[in-house]
Amino acid sequence: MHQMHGTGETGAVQPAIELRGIDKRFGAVHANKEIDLKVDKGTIHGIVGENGAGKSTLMSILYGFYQADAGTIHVDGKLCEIKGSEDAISAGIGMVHQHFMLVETFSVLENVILGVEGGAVLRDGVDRAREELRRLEREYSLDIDPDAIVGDLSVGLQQRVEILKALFRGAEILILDEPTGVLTPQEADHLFRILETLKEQGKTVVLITHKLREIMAATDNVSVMRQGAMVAHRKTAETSPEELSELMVGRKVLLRLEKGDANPAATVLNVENLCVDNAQGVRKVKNATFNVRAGEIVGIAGVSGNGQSELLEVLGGIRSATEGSVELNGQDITPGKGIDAAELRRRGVAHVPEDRHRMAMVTAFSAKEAAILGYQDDPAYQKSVFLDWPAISKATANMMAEFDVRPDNPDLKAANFSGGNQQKLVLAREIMRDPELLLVGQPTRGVDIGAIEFIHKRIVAMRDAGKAVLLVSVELDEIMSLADRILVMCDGAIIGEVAASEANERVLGLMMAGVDPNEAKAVEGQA
Amino acid sequence: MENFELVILLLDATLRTSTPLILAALAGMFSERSGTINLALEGMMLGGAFSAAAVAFYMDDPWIGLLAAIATTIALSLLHGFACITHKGNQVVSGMAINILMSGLTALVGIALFAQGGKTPALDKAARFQPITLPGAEAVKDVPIIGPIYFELLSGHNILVYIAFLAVPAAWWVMYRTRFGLRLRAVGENPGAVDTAGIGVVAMRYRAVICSGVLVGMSGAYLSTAQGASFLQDMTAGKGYIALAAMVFGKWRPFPALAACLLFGFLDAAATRLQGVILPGIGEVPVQLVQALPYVLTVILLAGFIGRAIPPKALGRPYVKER
Amino acid sequence: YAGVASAAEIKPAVVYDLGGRFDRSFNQGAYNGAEKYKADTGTEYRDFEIQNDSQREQAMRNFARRGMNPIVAIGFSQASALEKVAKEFPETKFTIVDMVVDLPNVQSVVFKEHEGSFLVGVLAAMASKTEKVGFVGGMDIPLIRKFACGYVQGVKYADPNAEVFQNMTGTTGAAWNDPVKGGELAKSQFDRGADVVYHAAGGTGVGVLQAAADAGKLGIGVDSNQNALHPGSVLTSMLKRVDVAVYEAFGAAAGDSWKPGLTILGLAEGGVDWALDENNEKLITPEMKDAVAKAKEAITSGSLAVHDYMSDSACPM
Amino acid sequence: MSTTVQLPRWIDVGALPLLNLLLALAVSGLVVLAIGENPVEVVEILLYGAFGYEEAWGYTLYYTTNFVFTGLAFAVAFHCGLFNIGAEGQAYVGGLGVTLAALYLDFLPFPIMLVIGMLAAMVFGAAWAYIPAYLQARRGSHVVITTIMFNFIASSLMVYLLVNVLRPDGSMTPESEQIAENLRLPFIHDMAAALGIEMASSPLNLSFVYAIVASVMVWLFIWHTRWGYAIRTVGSNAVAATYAGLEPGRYIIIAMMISGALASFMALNEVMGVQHRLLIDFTAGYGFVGIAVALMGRNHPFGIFLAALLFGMLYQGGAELSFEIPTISNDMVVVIQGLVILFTGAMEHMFRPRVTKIYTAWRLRRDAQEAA
Ligand SMILES: Nc1ncnc2c1ncn2[C@@H]1O[C@H](COP(=O)(O)OP(=O)(O)OP(=O)(O)O)[C@@H](O)[C@H]1O
Ligand SMILES: Nc1ncnc2c1ncn2[C@@H]1O[C@H](COP(=O)(O)OP(=O)(O)OP(=O)(O)O)[C@@H](O)[C@H]1O
Ligand SMILES: [Mg+2]
Ligand SMILES: [Mg+2]
Repeated sequence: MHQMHGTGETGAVQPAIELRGIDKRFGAVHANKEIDLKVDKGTIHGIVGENGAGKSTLMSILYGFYQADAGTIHVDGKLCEIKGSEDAISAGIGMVHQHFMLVETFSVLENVILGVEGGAVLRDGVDRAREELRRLEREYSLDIDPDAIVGDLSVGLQQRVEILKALFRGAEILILDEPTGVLTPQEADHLFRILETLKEQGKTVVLITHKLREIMAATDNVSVMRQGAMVAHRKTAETSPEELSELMVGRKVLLRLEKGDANPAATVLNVENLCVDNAQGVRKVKNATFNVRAGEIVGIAGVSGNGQSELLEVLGGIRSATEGSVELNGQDITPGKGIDAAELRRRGVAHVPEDRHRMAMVTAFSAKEAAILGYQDDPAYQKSVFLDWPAISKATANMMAEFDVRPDNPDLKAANFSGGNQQKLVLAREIMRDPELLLVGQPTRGVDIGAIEFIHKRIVAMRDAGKAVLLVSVELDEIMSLADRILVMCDGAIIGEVAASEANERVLGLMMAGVDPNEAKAVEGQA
Repeated sequence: MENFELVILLLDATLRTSTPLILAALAGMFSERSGTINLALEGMMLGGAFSAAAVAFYMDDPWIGLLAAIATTIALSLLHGFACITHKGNQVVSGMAINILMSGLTALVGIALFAQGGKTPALDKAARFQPITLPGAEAVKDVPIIGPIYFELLSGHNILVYIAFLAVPAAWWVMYRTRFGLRLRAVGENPGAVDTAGIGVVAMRYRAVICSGVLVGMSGAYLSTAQGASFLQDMTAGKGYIALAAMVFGKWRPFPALAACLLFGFLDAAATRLQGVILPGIGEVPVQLVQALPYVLTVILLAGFIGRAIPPKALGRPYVKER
Repeated sequence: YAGVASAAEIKPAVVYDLGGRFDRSFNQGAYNGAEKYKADTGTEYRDFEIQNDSQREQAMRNFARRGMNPIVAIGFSQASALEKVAKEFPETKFTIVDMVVDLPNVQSVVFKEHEGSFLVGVLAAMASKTEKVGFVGGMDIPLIRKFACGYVQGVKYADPNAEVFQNMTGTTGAAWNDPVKGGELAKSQFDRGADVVYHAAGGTGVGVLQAAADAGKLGIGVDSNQNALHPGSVLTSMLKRVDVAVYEAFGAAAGDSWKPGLTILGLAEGGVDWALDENNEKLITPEMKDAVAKAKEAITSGSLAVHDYMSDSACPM
Repeated sequence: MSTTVQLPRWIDVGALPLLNLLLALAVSGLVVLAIGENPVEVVEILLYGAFGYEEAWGYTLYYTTNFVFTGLAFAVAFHCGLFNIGAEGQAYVGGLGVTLAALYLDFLPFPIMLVIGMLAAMVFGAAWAYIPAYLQARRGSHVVITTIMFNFIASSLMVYLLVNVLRPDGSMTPESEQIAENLRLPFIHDMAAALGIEMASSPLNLSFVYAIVASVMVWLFIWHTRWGYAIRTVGSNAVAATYAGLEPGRYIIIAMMISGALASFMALNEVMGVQHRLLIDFTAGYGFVGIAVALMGRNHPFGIFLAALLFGMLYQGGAELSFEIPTISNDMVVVIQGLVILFTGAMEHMFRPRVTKIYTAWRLRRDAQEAA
């Protein structure tokens, strides 16, 4: 399995980075297993892997953010002891983290000079830094106002600040951890052009992503990680998306789930001109109008951060609608006045939220306590004014059996279950209520392959039982294999609908970038 | 003219009463801007006041007393840091613990050393900070308006008063114009950013609480060796909390915090003078109302009715990298 | 011989008020009395400094339960606690200073503070060069207004044109133990022109006298002889002989002459007085000495009546 | 695969807190040594003072009563993720409620007054907790700071009322009138006497029974009702609570009001039970002891009861101590209290990694042996 097509075969070039036997555990999680990696100077090197494969961990070790339990790091052929980010920086390594490491209340300039102020008094360094920043901006066309407050900038611009930070520190090696997750395709294209320029200047780039498209388009070499291990190295030119995806998941990927045709019946969910503002008053969902019928799965695709989360949360009753209406089986259930998550559940809306840890469970609870979250008022769980723990235990055991949750111990702390088993427990809790409408967000995020298949099957089973399902996922594959109809969201608006049969990645990708559906299909037609 | 005099005198007293608040509020600011809640100001102030009085008594020198106070409060800051930064303990709990501990310990040690019911013996002149007459104060004493302002109000305080007022621009400068300040503010907003910039978060936070200790030590020493002449059990009587309130009221910034301290100091000075006094036309003002005003105002501010007080983002959260 | 025997039998106890035995004032007076009794007779005694109000009762009960007898409670705040405990232990003798508790096993000792205050008022007025003098009270209660009222009368007696500034420190027990505030108040009075300040503020007064010494003005002590605190800066002290009260209570109990009921100690009884010693002799001119002696004579003989604030809750001045 | 194992319950809630407590007591012993006294003697006196004679028991349990209430008050708020530092003020204002009811409704018969007194305390205490709760829930003002402020505000308010309103004419002490006989909680020794049992007189009164009942009720409420479940959900994960249809603000307010009501029961003990009048500062820091008690008792009523007993013992024994050894005042107890909060609260994680490591090593070896 471990076919090491060492990039070292190219021989002459000294690798910019070489990792040997890097091993890292977080408590029970074995995040990196004896990883070897060589990155050639002056190349763009991709690292792919599924969620939780250990990509970020590996790169954070290289950057000195985490300490490896074992293994060595070599930079430019020299053994380099990286005890903290300080050492990494002085070894010429810069990193743009998946979650930006910026001080939002600071200006761009302050963020850039943090740690390299150039003197105990700021004034001395600031002017020089401003000069240097201007040069970098010109050189890499990274336009930005150095005095803008970072918190006011868009994510795309914030990312630019991160890149500037690294360059300012004289980074020769730049690591970018999932830089495109929050970008529109256009912004991503711009980023790739910048990376190209960096490469021309002789810098080395490590690009982490799990989007194969980006790997194929931007990198020279690619390494694949799976469940904490490095499973393969390839020259990008000599591989294909199919091979990479197979390597990523460890077997041939079923691009289509085996499922029958949908038999849509009456409309269950009807959403009319729905608008949602967040706490800051920014409109996150704009005039969403769509419906979901009984017996179908409607998927919502989009780059993360384009309003899908807010849409799901408002339908689940976690947020209030600002404008517009929502109907369930013809009855008004617009979340807000008097209609909250509890009321929606009573009316038959089940909700598997996107973020398991943040929302779907209380990790400090035992499994049985987690198993009644949201249904704590259910009379079946009450005995006079008290909670009926024996009954709850039994119900939990039932869920665990039905959804194959392991270990099947209702008294175990929720935190002690693996991610996939936690997710199965959440699904069991929501699905076994036999709801009218199932809202599911990112059902397989950070879940192992076996569980993914199981979860997908259960969702399809719901549909086949004549229930309405609304699925939000940023994984196009998941959307395309599960959904019967696909809505695409961009910048808070639903910009179009595609039948699953007509959908392909290119069309969806263009639409996710905000291209009008008809135009997108036309472009596709030309191609 | 009579009223002018009275106002000058009241302001004069305000300077004296707000001095310990200013020092302690700045202390709180250094700690909290770096992300460590410092409820322990009260206890540290008490510890500082005790050490200053006890050492000044033995050594007959207020400066050595001041050093002892600062050493004590730095030690307490390190204890707070050890609990909150190193062991990632709850910062509120640690602060309360230090307050309670010091309330008991100062009295206990005081009794053991001096057997005077927790007091320290009265300090004579040489062991206390004495008033300083500013140059030319005597000369302008009798000039109208300027005379009272310069002679009564500005001159004639002890050195710690002047230090406290100079500490404000100094703190501002350190906070906003130096590398140390930049890093300190950054570590209170997003320790991750500081860490990835190659700066140690833990060390940075320790430095911040040490700064906090230095300042609050001076504030304690002021109480027992400058304003007062001995240590008394629980002599801070909530001043640490008022300073905390002033810091919150000043939105964690030096100059607004100074303004809040002056306001609270003024209320205190006024309340002292109003006790049992019947004001013509108004009758007796309930002093308790004036005394409660700082707290009431702070609550109103916190409730967001007079602007928003936005604390540093990482305040109260220990820096945890690996779960 | 009999005296020694019975003296050895008593197990006296003292419960001080907030401020404690070293407040250099009121409570310390009691401490001095007890210490003197111990030195004179060799009788050991127990004492307790309360830290908060709820401890009073427990302290007295604890003493009573251990068979301490007599138990002397210092300060008016002890009254309600003492009332309760005295009922529980009818065999134990209780003496309370500064308050009246009407029970068959309680002796109440109160002083004519207004008379003593009158005398120091006379001295204050005569020592003042600005014709402005001050008064700093502890807790704002009738008892302290009684001090103030006597003092004002004395000042006006000596100098009808003199002005008296009056401030109280607070309304709770904490006002007895806040020298910093006391100092602040004294300073504010000096700033307004006063050059002699009299305090009746227990521990708080330490700050008043300190402020006077710092500012080169004169302070007047209270309860104990405080002249030695800042020699040359304390004009005199209004003596309230709590020490005598305690000493007498111990002695009476030992000699079986202890009687319940009310004891009022004024100038005539030697219960209040003014202090003259080597620390302040330079401050007291012969004229002052004469004037105060004359006033004292007049009061003891009854020809000069000092108004007692507590008799009608009002001060004529 | 995993290098660490979950600690068993007995270590987690038993051995670890005990270790921290022992450390706190050891440091207290060092303090005693440092001031030149003998820790063994101190412990002996403490124990004698707390349990050595019949009356001492009464006092110990009387203090315990206060600490159970303030400990429970802290714990209930804590389960909702809130640090209620305001038990002191809430109890103080609760005392006002009892006193007002007692002074103005003294014509009512005893059994009704028992209930009314309790209700008055609860309403006042809960109302005082309501404002910080509301500000936290609806305006995001941090409850730690606001409750601290409210302690001071309560103190000023009560001084004002006691000095200007409640003090009877002619009285010098700022305290209210005595409350009527029919309003006083019966002393346990009187109740025992009525049953023909002779007991030493002590301030222990009916409210001790309330404390036990309250402990059981809090236990039932927190772990066996859906409201308790809701409070714990909000406390551990407010986002998840919203997801579950539990509006966090609502439960924050409920938890804080229950907390305030529990704190006010302390006033019941003090005002209706022991002092029979409203005294200045009658709360005497008991509210802060509640923090130590709750942290030590791991916010579980049973643990709280044990911790409260420990502190009751320290308080009563400490009073004895200051009678016996003049250099050791009651402040020793305050020092111990501070150290207990420091070690069992702020530094609770200090030993955990090490203990986990040791336990894991032991487990792995045992597992290996079993496998072999
Ligand atoms: N700080 C941490 N503490 C504990 N566990 C962690 C930590 N960071 C990551 N993990 C765990 O380590 C494993 C690898 O995580 P990592 O973030 O490296 O994955 P990734 O490949 O970057 O995934 P993604 O695509 O989601 O970013 C996961 O199981 C994760 O839960
Ligand atoms: N990673 C880095 N890359 C480049 N220069 C750095 C880096 N870290 C620090 N410096 C520079 O090295 C010098 C010393 O930095 P250092 O972090 O040791 O500061 P310091 O002595 O701890 O001072 P202070 O505590 O005031 O920040 C400074 O001029 C700083 O700007
Ligand atoms: Mg990652
Ligand atoms: Mg540095």
